[in-house]
Amino acid sequence: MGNSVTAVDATALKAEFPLLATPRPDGRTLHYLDSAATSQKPQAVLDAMDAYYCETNANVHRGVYEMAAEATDRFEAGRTAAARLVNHPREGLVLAKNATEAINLVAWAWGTRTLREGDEILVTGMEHHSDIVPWQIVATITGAKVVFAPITPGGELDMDALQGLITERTRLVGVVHASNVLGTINPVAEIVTMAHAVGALALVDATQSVPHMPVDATAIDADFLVFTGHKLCGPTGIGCLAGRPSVLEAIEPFLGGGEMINDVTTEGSTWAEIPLKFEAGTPPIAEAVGLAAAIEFLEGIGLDRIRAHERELCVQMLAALDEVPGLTVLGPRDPDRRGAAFSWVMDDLHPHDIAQFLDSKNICVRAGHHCAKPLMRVLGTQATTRASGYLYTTEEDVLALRDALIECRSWFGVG
Amino acid sequence: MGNSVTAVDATALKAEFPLLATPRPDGRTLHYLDSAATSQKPQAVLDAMDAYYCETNANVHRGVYEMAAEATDRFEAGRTAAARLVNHPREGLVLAKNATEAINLVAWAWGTRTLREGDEILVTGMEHHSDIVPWQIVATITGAKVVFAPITPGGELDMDALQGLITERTRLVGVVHASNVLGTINPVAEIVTMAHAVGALALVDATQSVPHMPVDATAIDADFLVFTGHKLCGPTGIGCLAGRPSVLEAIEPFLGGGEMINDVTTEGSTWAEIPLKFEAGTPPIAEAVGLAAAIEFLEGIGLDRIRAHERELCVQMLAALDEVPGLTVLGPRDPDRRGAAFSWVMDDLHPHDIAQFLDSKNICVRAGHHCAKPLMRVLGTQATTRASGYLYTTEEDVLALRDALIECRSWFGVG
Amino acid sequence: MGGLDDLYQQLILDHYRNRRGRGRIDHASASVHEHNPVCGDECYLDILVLDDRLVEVRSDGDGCSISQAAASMLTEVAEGKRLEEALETVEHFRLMMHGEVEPDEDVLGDAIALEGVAKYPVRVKCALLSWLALRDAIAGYRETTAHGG
Amino acid sequence: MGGLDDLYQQLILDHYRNRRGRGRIDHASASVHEHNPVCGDECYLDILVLDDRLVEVRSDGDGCSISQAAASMLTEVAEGKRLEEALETVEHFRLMMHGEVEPDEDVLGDAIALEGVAKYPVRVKCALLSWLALRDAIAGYRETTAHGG
Ligand SMILES: Cc1ncc(COP(=O)(O)O)c(C=O)c1O
Ligand SMILES: Cc1ncc(COP(=O)(O)O)c(C=O)c1O
Repeated sequence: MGNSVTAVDATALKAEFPLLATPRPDGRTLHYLDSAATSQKPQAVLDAMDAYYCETNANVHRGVYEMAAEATDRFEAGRTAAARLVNHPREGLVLAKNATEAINLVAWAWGTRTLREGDEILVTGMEHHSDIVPWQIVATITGAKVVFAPITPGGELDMDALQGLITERTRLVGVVHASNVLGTINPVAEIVTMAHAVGALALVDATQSVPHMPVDATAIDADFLVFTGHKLCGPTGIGCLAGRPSVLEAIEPFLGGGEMINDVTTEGSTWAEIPLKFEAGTPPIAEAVGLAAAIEFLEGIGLDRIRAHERELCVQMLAALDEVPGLTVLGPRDPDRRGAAFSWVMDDLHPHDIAQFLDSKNICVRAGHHCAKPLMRVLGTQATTRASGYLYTTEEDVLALRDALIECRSWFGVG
Repeated sequence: MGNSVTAVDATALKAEFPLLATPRPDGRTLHYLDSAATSQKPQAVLDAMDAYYCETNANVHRGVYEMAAEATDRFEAGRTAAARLVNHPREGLVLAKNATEAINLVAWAWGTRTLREGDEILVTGMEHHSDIVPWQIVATITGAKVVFAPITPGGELDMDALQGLITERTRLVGVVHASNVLGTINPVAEIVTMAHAVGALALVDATQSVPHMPVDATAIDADFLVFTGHKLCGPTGIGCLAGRPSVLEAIEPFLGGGEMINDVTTEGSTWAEIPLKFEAGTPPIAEAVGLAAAIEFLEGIGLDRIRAHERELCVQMLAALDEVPGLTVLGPRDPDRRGAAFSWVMDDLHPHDIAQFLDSKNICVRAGHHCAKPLMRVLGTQATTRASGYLYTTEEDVLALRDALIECRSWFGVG
Repeated sequence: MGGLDDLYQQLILDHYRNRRGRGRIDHASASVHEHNPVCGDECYLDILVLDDRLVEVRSDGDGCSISQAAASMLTEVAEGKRLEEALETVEHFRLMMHGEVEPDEDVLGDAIALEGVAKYPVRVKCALLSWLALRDAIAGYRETTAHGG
Repeated sequence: MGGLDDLYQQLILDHYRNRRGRGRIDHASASVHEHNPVCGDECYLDILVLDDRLVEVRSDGDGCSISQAAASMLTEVAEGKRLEEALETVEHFRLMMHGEVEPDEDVLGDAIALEGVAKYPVRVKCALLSWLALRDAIAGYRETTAHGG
């Protein structure tokens, strides 16, 4: 795949991102290789939010005056864009504050009211804490159990073992689409089918896939698919839950307050239609406007072209990291089976020291457990160093990383 | 009170708010009288957020590289500012997505795990849905009961009745500091003392007070005090829970995910210290930066001066509304007992029609139930029209409203 | 104030001030009570059906001029129509409110004057309140008679 | 790269490469196991107390150069100190890490070389890990002996 689509021109794209286009205070170029933590923002996104605040800032949904109607339109355009991005029906697109809240919504609203002792939630051994801890919390409350599906030494899901763990006790299967540590892309549609075969629900954490490749929620057919704004060129403060409308309709609400009601009396309340039923209080309005701008920006480039670019980046990155003595890359090596997040361990050097050294070269990478401590234990390490790319990452960034890593070894005297 | 402090110069202040400083597309002046729904934003707030995104955008708390440390500093400065604004210890200041989430945090994290059949949550008859519906939801789950304290015909709390309803069954008392419908300022410190006397917790919804007057959370001594960023010149997407640290420490977490953990294993997890224990996932980073800028802006002016200005506004507004035939203002008339939100009913004219007519004069007011349907029932109406002011509201705005209301009557032919 | 005049056409203000078909029906074939979540306005709608035809339509409740005028126009337009025809009329009105159809005066009668409401999303709910109540009332009627016989 | 040299002073790299006081104590008076939530690094710390004095301090576990050097320096500085004195030293070190005290080499020994870490908030946790473990170990020791007798 990939080669029929022209990759993006990452160097040219940098110009659209003010943080990347401007030299650092010390005059040098920044090599931002931490997009799996959060992406940089194009000027168009900042402009859209500023325009919202300067032209039509008002609270949404109930204002009679024109400015409030215009604010509502711009806000709802964020929902429309998010639904379009993942090919999902609009009424199933709930706006949350981040991907983590979106998963917690499912865990609390559905889980606490439904799970019983003996029930199992199956998650994979490469989940982010956001798809582990909510289930542990709800399991503690309800008596259900969280089960972890093993991963192979190559950093992929063990599909046979996974199949074996999906039983009639399984009530929900949670799986990450693209691992934020290993880069691994998981066969989520297949896993959703396995979950549905036993009558379990399926949740796909698409936080690391939606920004980087075409993702079709309708084709994946999960009951819940989550992603987050700040990793796809959008602002902080907004995340998305793409839920199957019939399932969302059946679940009682989560957060209560303004917007999500139909009627409130001292005796009790009734709920608004989905998706508003799950959106209590003043929503992230400017953030939805920024999200729409980010999605238009990505669509203008083409998610398939971004994916093609990152496929090339995989080849460059693996070749570059292979040149560094004592370095072991984790996760799949096949660029068709992985995204642009690369974790490694290095003989005799701790990730903190590596990241600190790289920072002195204006290279931003992440060191630590990447919110995936269970996975770290499987990998037999406490921490890794991770470099992660995006549509604006260039071969120059990759080569700067390689050179700095080689220099790092001699600087710390580990040859 | 009030007269010793010089009120702000609202006309001059408008210049700092791009939306108010710029004429509308039709060239006319906007009279924005919907600040109780959301405030306008000064340029300084937009600049701070843009600067964050352009200079040091990175995910917070764990990044080794300098830009991530700088992002963390700017983010945490938002917390510091919010804590300072209400005179609350920093470690008790939890950042949520809005005030509604902050209340839900208490309801779900504390309520679902603690409340039992026979327990009562006491809220007042003038609460916003955000301080009603979360308790109704949690009551349904736990079997507890939500009790409503009555209000007087003058739109104030009936303190004797309230005292009578606080019993040994009461587990939490929820009270709004300033009503978003009536403007009424409630004696929250006194009510907190009454709650504590029976061993109940107290929650103060300070959403409509914190933006408008000095609020001292330490003096009020509530266990929880909430407010929201977008109503105090800050961005959407951020709200605050000022919780008593010892209480927050005792409560199990709410949302699970990244940031809020100490350790995660497949067997279970342990939690971070407060306040991070309650902040799962990527927080509203740019929003916290904007919040800090908003708070600095307000502090630069002086909350006491803003309050003095709004006190004057009360006098002007009541006088102006009194001139309109057939109009009845709801809530207290004493400017020392009310904030700058004014609701009214008008003979033979529906709030929607009033608001629509006012919009044609570029006057923005809100019409509806204002997320306080139980209060509407007590007031014997379905809906009111509400005009609400802030530090940038001028006498000119008030007079434009008066004139338009008078004209409105003849336009609709109701004399 | 072209916008305002456009929204509040004379015909609308006239129906608002002199509301037609206001009231309840004692032995209604079906009754519906709806409310507008935005403002809390309530709407009661009663229908009397004979031989698959709406012989009487009455509506009650308070509300803004748009919702009152819409209810008034509805009773005029709907009375005498066969149920299927009435449902088609409601659907035509609904599509007009969402700007998705060229409105037909022959179908809508006076209610065509409400076309301008479509530009005001919050007010669309006001206009639709009684019309959707009629849809629900017909559905409710059909359900009872289906079950009854 | 002044910043980097400042952070990683020669003395630090030396302690990192030749770590002092590494290991465990068989019949320790108190043992503590801490970890750094940021990176997951683990730290074991054992103390042997005699007559209110730290006669032996050993630390084990993997980690970055800062955490390893800090542990190494700690064992050197702490050994031989009376418990109260050791706690004061830890407190002085903690304050230095938060930039709240003028560091005193007489108190801190080699650990004064870690002063530059204070500028790197994430790394402060690395440096403090073993030092706070000592504080906890002493507290634990005191609790057992208080309860024991
Ligand atoms: C009194 C009161 N409480 C709570 C809220 C909820 O605030 P938010 O929508 O920011 O959660 C509001 C505003 O809508 C309010 O006026
Ligand atoms: C795989 C994965 N899931 C979930 C999250 C959580 O996203 P957020 O922090 O925006 O809630 C992240 C990012 O931190 C992630 O990488």
